[in-house]
Order: sequence, then structure tokens, then C-alpha cells
Amino acid sequence: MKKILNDPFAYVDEMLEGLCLAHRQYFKRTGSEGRVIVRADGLIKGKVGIVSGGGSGHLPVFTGYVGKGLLDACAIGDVFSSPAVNQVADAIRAAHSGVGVLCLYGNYSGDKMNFDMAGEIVEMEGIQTTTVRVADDVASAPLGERSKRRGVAGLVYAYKLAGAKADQFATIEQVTAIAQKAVDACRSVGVALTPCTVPAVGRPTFEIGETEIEIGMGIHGEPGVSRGSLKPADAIVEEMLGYLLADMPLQSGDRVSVLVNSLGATPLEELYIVYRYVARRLAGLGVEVVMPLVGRYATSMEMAGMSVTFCRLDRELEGLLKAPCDSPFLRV
Amino acid sequence: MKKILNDPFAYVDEMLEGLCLAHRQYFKRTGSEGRVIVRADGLIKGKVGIVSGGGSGHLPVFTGYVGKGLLDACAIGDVFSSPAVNQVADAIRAAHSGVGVLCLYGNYSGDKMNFDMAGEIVEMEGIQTTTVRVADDVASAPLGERSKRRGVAGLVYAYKLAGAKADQFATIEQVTAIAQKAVDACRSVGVALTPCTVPAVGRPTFEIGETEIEIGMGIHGEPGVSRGSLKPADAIVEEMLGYLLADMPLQSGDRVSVLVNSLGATPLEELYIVYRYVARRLAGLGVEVVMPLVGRYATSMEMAGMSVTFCRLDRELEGLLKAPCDSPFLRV
Amino acid sequence: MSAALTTTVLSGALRRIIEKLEACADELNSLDAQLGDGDLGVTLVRGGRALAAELPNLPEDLALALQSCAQALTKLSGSTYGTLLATGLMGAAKATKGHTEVPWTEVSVLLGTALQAMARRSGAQLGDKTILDALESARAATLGLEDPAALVTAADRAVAESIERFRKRPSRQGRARIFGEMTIGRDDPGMVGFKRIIEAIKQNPGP
Amino acid sequence: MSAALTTTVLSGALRRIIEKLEACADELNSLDAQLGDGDLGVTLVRGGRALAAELPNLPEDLALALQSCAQALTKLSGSTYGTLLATGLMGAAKATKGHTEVPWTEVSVLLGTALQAMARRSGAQLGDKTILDALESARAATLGLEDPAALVTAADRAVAESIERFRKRPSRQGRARIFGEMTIGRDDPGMVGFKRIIEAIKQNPGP
Ligand SMILES: Nc1ncnc2c1ncn2[C@@H]1O[C@H](COP(=O)(O)OP(=O)(O)O)[C@@H](O)[C@H]1O
Ligand SMILES: Nc1ncnc2c1ncn2[C@@H]1O[C@H](COP(=O)(O)OP(=O)(O)O)[C@@H](O)[C@H]1O
Ligand SMILES: [Mg+2]
Ligand SMILES: [Mg+2]
Ligand SMILES: [Mg+2]
Ligand SMILES: [Mg+2]
Repeated sequence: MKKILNDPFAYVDEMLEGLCLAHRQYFKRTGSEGRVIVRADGLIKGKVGIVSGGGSGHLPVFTGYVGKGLLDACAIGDVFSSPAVNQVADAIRAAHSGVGVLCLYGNYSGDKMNFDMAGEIVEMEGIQTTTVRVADDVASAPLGERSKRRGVAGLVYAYKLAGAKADQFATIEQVTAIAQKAVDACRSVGVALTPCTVPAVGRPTFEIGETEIEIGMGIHGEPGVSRGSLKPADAIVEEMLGYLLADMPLQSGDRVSVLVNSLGATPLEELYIVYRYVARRLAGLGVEVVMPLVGRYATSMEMAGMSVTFCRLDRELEGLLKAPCDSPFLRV
Repeated sequence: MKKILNDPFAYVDEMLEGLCLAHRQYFKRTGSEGRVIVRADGLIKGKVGIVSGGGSGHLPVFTGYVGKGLLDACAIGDVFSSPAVNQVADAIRAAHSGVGVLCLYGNYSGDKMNFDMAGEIVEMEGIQTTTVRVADDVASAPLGERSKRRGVAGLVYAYKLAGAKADQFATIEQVTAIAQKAVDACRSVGVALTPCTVPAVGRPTFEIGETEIEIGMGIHGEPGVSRGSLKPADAIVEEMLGYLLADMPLQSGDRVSVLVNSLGATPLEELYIVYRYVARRLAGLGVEVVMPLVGRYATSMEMAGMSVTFCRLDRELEGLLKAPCDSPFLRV
Repeated sequence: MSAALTTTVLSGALRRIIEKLEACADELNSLDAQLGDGDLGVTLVRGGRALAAELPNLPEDLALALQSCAQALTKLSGSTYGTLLATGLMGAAKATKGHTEVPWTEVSVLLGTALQAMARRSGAQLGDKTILDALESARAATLGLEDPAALVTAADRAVAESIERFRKRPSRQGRARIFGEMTIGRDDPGMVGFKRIIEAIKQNPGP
Repeated sequence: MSAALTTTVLSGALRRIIEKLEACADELNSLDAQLGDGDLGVTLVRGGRALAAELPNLPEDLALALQSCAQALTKLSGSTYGTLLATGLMGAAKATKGHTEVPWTEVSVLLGTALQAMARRSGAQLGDKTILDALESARAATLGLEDPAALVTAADRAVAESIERFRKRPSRQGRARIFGEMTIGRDDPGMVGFKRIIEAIKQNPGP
């Protein structure tokens, strides 16, 4: 395990300490165990709060998107492990300015249980919550069972769009509806080249041959849809686009935002080679790309690989996508 | 070589195609071989042009910093290899609005030769150029031979500070002086954990044991100052700070900007663990940190490792550091 | 032995469970390492310690005592098992509201109540090879039993059989699910963890 | 053979050099792979092709012809060797300004001029184990020679000796420098490349 760290069990807390020191103007640490990050600029009276949370090891997801026009608070778990119920409840409390809180997180059973339980706890305190789970990974379940799909990089669009709606002082019903609409508009698929190592575990999350890749592998190493040998970038991306377009066909005139995301180790150079192919293919279909994102937006520490996300936009979503937001990792 | 690419010899051009497609509002491709990137928003009459350039494989360095308040143009070489003389000349021409061009690049002999030769060519066309070479890597030569040092992440500060000065419509002499002042104020040191692979070569740039690290290794795998076994993050950083502080002692009341930079694969989580220690140590010395940067600012593709850069600020440099700038990878 | 389940009995049992869990941590970690992320032992030790801190102050009202235990577990970093146990305890707390004791004959019903809450929370079904299946076998085996010692023995035997039975089947929930057919032949760590909890009560009875 | 170095002679020599470089590409790549980035062969093949495109249009004025060749090389992606050769050609071009030919006896001086420009550009010194050392040995060996065949033979022998001599010494410039003492016992790829260029002229004389 070649990592720059101290005690593996202090990994998350030391990381959060550094994160908040480096971004004082954005983040403040709170919660009974210091595992909640809230906006440093404080609550906005009358704005619906948006809370997320999940395991560590996916920066900038989840915490990195706390900021204006995005999340209000985030609960942080150990690496690849849900935040504790108490921490989720603390995050909800911290985000509540009086008009309710949307819990917007990835569709993993541990997170679901803990958010549900936290929601029941804060309900007793009079805080209204709603829930939208991001489920964009087309490789994790067939279209007919979309609600079983995992949440991956589509989280970024869900945060952005719901966050922009909340910034308009919309009601909790409206913000929740937009979040769900964003989730419905997103499709992602990833490809993994190498595993990563959870510090407290010390061995790689999965094994994969020297020249093997796995399309559709999850961000914690969950099995994908096809394991094969490494092939040229364009062929890999073509296969990935096949899954995306089969799931959500795009037509001439459609407008989408595209996120080409590194899982960690895969460098920007390769992402741009990938984006080049995606942009050409979409241009060929007559699809207009709006505000493409290329970089590291949802990672698995040092895993090599990347994902492609489409977010299909109607006029409402496009307006929200282009609305201002400000966090260290996403600024519009 | 587990990389997402097509023809290794098309790596750079495909990357540039994707880069410009993804950031249309920032970058335009030009030059006789398409190896020059200029600002999409055009030349500013009366502003000194700033040009950089160097090998590919270091994104966001060099090209990523073309933008308002930063670089005006950049010449791009093959992976880890200088841009051609012609391309440098094209970049200088593209950045020239009539009041001269500063060539601001890393101190590598190939780059120096090609920039010098390009400078002679454009001089015959009546373009005045000046040169500042960034030489911030303390591990690459002793203090007494500072001009032999390599340029690494300190490039980012040199671009930022000189770019801000040029934006004030300063003369070429003034912009050049600030660039040199920025270089003089910067010190960096890196640590490498794993090598990376140049696509056209296909094998790793160097070998290093499963539990070995090398402090001071260069971004192309040049030997460092000490190879040892992996130790806790705080101990690694303490050793690195030792080199930095011996070279440029800091005192209570000093103000510095700090850049904790991943060489590529090392994830943000680890960078924040590192930053946490740096921030504590500087606080202990009574040194004030201004605008810390934590992330991937100067990389070697998928190399694991990181670097720490100090940029000591006086009032003039601090003002320039905080001046607005806008590129996809640095925005103030 | 007490004539019914009271806070005192609960305290005594918890004390023994906490001790036992420290001893089984490595075993449960390695079981979980094969089909999950290897933290089940750590989770249960941490959970035990959180409960131990509550023990001195457990209210006599059994419902409130169960709720205190549930709340202690919600402070743990988010392990599935911790949340499930907390959910079960919370369900049991609700069902015993206002009671200072539960007759032994009702323990099986209480297990059923906990099971239902846990199933609702997790979305898992019986047959998925999780702690729920162990709990269900304990519930069925203890139905109507009056003697606490017989009750624990029956539960222990039933859970052992259940582990045996599910060994041949694949995991359908949690991290283990991703290993698919590879999980056949292996024991679910959560079921084994539940067995160890019952053993702690059985091996060393009394309050 | 011509009585002096003219554009015609230059063209003929270049044609043979270009051909030879294609044949030596693999050898030079692997030499450079041991002490550098393994691109010297590719660099020289690309350089050769860039020059080949210029050959049909080389001006009769030798200085202008040399300058055209230099400029063709500046289009190459930035290899050190390409820039050094371009610099040397540019230096030679400046020195022959206005001349359509250079007497054979002056070729050695022209090599010295090129060498000086290359040293100034690169900052390298004689003894650093680079192409400069090969060039210097050729310059010294050809001083005052009148016969073009003798000139090439002398240069070839001198460069061979120089490669031999420097084999025992460490590289002090370029990428090879970072390998330090490991470079002892190995030939500098740039010196070998220069030897192949001379061999191309020698093995197949004429225009
Ligand atoms: N979705 C689920 N529903 C019911 N039980 C589950 C579920 N997921 C896991 N379990 C149980 O929890 C055990 C693992 O607990 P734990 O190690 O805390 O999980 P994790 O580390 O994945 O959060 C499993 O062996 C199983 O018995
Ligand atoms: N700084 C230098 N000064 C003089 N000659 C050099 C220098 N660096 C390299 N060389 C010569 O160039 C040869 C390598 O050329 P090339 O492969 O083009 O270099 P690179 O790939 O490192 O740019 C070396 O063998 C040496 O002869
Ligand atoms: Mg586990
Ligand atoms: Mg876990
Ligand atoms: Mg080379
Ligand atoms: Mg090279």
C-alpha cells in the first residue's frame, strides 16, 4: 500500500482537518464527532437545505461540493463506509434554516438505512426532510430496475441542479422534484483499470490482470458488465457510449451536459482523449454539448479508470446548470 | 502500460483536440502544427504577452494556465519533450500585441535551447522578448547553483504573479522583473512513490521498490536527494519541510502561499493530510499562509507522489497573487 | 435467574456480550474480509464499547433502556450491522413502551418485532443470507418458551442450523452480494456475529 | 567529386544521410533508450524526412541552402539533437553568407563554427560526452585536408576513436546525465548518430 498517510484509522479525520484548513472560506467542521462539514458562510434563512453524505475516499464527492448553489452540509463516513446515523442527523440539523431539508445521496443500502434512520430522528425534532437517491450507473442494474442502480458521478449534476433550485428559494417540494428530475436525466458508466486500497484494509479492493479492464465496475470495486482486455481508447469509449445510448437514446437537437471523470489516477491527458471521442460522436448524432466537465469529480482515491456521464437537459435544467455556484471543486 | 489511449504517437494531438473542445471559451489551437494554444478571447492591445511551453504529460502545466491574468500562449511538445522551435516562435507571435513577450518556462536544457532559438527568430521579425526560467526545485542543485535548478510546481506562481502584473499594463521590463521576483520567492520539493509511463516508450520512467520512496525526484524521474522506505506522512513532510526551510528560512510574521501538489495518482485525501501537517508547522513558526493551493497543479501523468511549494510574499506579490485570473485550472 | 426480561437482565447480558465480542473480533473481521470490507469485528467491538458506556445509566424502564442502547449504536461510524442492530433495538423499544419487564414467553415476539423493523429499514428479505435469517430462526425456535435457559439453548441451536443451511446459498445483500456465486460455501459474517452474541448469553448465564 | 563544398554536393550528401538514418533508426532508438528517452532514431528519421522535403528547392547560395536545412529542422518536435543540428547549420550558414561554395580545406573551420554555435546554445562543454565531442574530434582530424575522400575518412576514424575514448567516461549533459556513473561503459547516442551521418557520406561517395 503506497500511500502518504499516518495512522490509517486517523485518515479521514486528518483529511478533514486539512480540507477545512485549506478552504476556510468554504468549509466549517461540526457534528459531535467532527464528521459534518457545513458552509462556512452560514445558513440562508428561507432556503431549503440540501444535505449529502457517504463514505470517504471519493473526493471531491461528497464534501467537496458543500458551497453556494450546491450542498449546505455533508456527513462523512470512514473510507467507503456510510456516515453514522448521528452524523447524518447532525448534518440535517446544520442545514435546516426552517423550511426543510433535502437528503440527496448515492443509492447504497448502508447510506439509505442511515439517512432513513436520521430522518426519523430529526422528524421528531420537527425538521421536515425529503429524500432523493442518485442512481445513475447503468451498469449496476437493468433499466427496468433503475431504482436499484448505484449512484456515481451523476451526483455532481444532482447537487448542481437541486442546489440552483434551492438558491431560488423554491419550496422543498420543488427542490425535491428538480433533484429527482436531475437523477432521471443522468446516465453514467465507468471503466476500471486498477483497484485502489482502503487504508485501514491495506490490500487492493479487487484484482485485475495486467492488461484487463472492466467496464461498468463500481467505485468500490463492485463487478461490472464486461471484463476484457485493454483496447484503444476510442473502442473503450464506443462500448461505454453504447450502454449509455441504449439506456437513454439521444436524438438530433437534444442538449446534454457531459462529464468525463477520472476515478483518480487516470490523468487529464487521457480524459481529454476520451472527451474528444465523446464530443465527436455526439456531434455526429446532432446532439449539442452544454457545459462539458472533464476532470476528477467523483473518485475512488488512486483507482485508475474513468466514467462518462450524460445529463440530458431541457430548458429548465439547462438554466439551473448555468446558474452560479461556488465550491472549491465546482464553480460556475 | 495501462492507459486509455489510441496511437501513442497521436497522444498529444488527440489530447489537445479534446482540451480545446472541452474548453472552447478558454483555448484556441493554432501554430503550423496545431501545437500552440492561445487565449480564445484574443489579444489585449498594449498588454505584454506571456508565453510558456514545455513537454506534454504535466497537465494542467503548461497549457492549462492559458487564460486571463495568466498565460497568453503556450507551445506544446511531445510527452516530456520540448516543443519545437517553430512552435515556440508561433506561440510568441500569437502572444505579441506590440509591446513584447515574456518567455516564462521551466529550466530544462532542451526548452532553453528551443526558446532561445525561437527568440532569435522572432527578434528578426521585430518582436522583443525577455526570458525568465523557473528554477524552484531545491533538490535539483544546491543553493549556490540556483540557476541550475529545475522548474516544477513553482511555475504556477510565476504564471500567476507575472500574469497579474501584465494585466496592469506594466512594461515588459516590469513584468519580467516580477516573474524573476516570483521565481526567487519560490521553493519546491517533491517525493515520488511510483513512476509513470511515457506512451510512446511504453515502460515506466524509473524503477522503485514496493516500499521505497524518493524525496526530491524530478517530474521526469530525475534522481532526488534521498531514497528511503515509505514512512508516515508527517515524517515525509517534515523531511521535505527541512529542505525547504534550510533553503529559504521563514520567520514569524512572514507570509507565504503554499501549494501542495499531486504528481498525478496521489489522491486529494492524501494531499489534505499533508497540507494539515504543513499548516500546523507553519502556524508553529508564526508564518501566515495566504491562499493555499491543494490539488493537481503540475503533474507527471499517473505518477504517485506529491510536492510542496512555498512562495514567500511581500506586499507587492501578495497583491498580484490575489488579483483576478481565469483559466480552467486556476481561477481567482 | 430472573422471572422476566428486565433492565437488570439486559445489563447483565450486554456485559457478557461486550466481553465476548472483544474476543471474537479477529474471527469476525476475517470472515467479513472474505465477503465484505473486513470491519465487522471492529464494528462490534466499537459498538460494545459504546454500549458499555451506557450500562451504568440504563433506566429501569425497559423501553427507555432499549432506546438508550439503540442511540449509543447510532453514534458509530456507519456500519450496516450497527445500524441494523440499532434499528432492531429501536423497534423493540417501541413495542415495550411503558413496560419495566417482558415475560420470557414474549421474547420471541419481541425478536419478531425487531426483525420486522430491520427488514423494513434494510429492504432485505428472508432468504437473502443476512443477520435477518439468523434472527428469524431464533424467533421461530423460541416461540412460547418459558424457561430462559431453554430459550437461549434453542436460539443457539437454531442459529447454528441456519448458518449451516445458508452456507450452501449465495448472499443477496450488502457487500457480499457483489461476490455472487463465490459466496456459496461461506458463512455470512453477520449471522455468525449474531451466533456469538447468543453464545455469550448461553455460555455464562445469570444476570 | 566536386572541387569544393557546394549546394549540389550538400544535396547529394544529405540524400545519402537521410537514407542511412532510416536504416539506423532502431539502433539509435535503443541506444537512447538506455540513457535517455529512446527517441533519437525517430528524431533523426523525422529530421531526415523534413530535409528530404527541402532538397528539391535548395537554393544555389550555400548559405541560404544551409539555412533552409536549419529551418526545416526547427519544425521538428523538440528533440535536443534536432535543435543542436539546426543550431550548427544556422551557424555554418551565417559563416558562409554570400558564398556559393566552401573549399575543402575550409570544411574543418566550418565544423568549428558550427561547434561554437552549438556549445553556446546548449551550454555544454567539451568533455561532457555529447555530440559536441564527436564534432570536435572530426574538426581536429580534418584540419587543412584538401581531398574530400581523405577528409571523410579522417573524420570517420576520429569520431570512432572519440566514441571509444568517451565510453569510459560519464555523461554530463542531457537526459543521460541523470544516470550518472551508470553511463560509464555506454556510448553516447548523439555521438554514435554523428558517426552514422559521416559513414553515410563515406560509404557511398559522390554526389
Ligand atoms: N442490506 C442488508 N440487509 C440486511 N443485512 C445486511 C445488509 N447488508 C449487510 N447485512 C448484514 O450485515 C453484515 C455485514 O455487516 P457490516 O460489516 O457492518 O457491513 P458493511 O461493512 O458492509 O457496512 C452482513 O454479513 C449481513 O449479515
Ligand atoms: N545539453 C546538451 N548539450 C549538448 N548535447 C546534448 C545535450 N543534451 C543532449 N545532447 C546530445 O543529444 C543526444 C540526445 O538527443 P535527443 O535524443 O534528441 O535528446 P532528448 O530526447 O533528450 O531531447 C545526446 O546523446 C547528446 O549527444
Ligand atoms: Mg463490513
Ligand atoms: Mg463497513
Ligand atoms: Mg532522446
Ligand atoms: Mg526526446
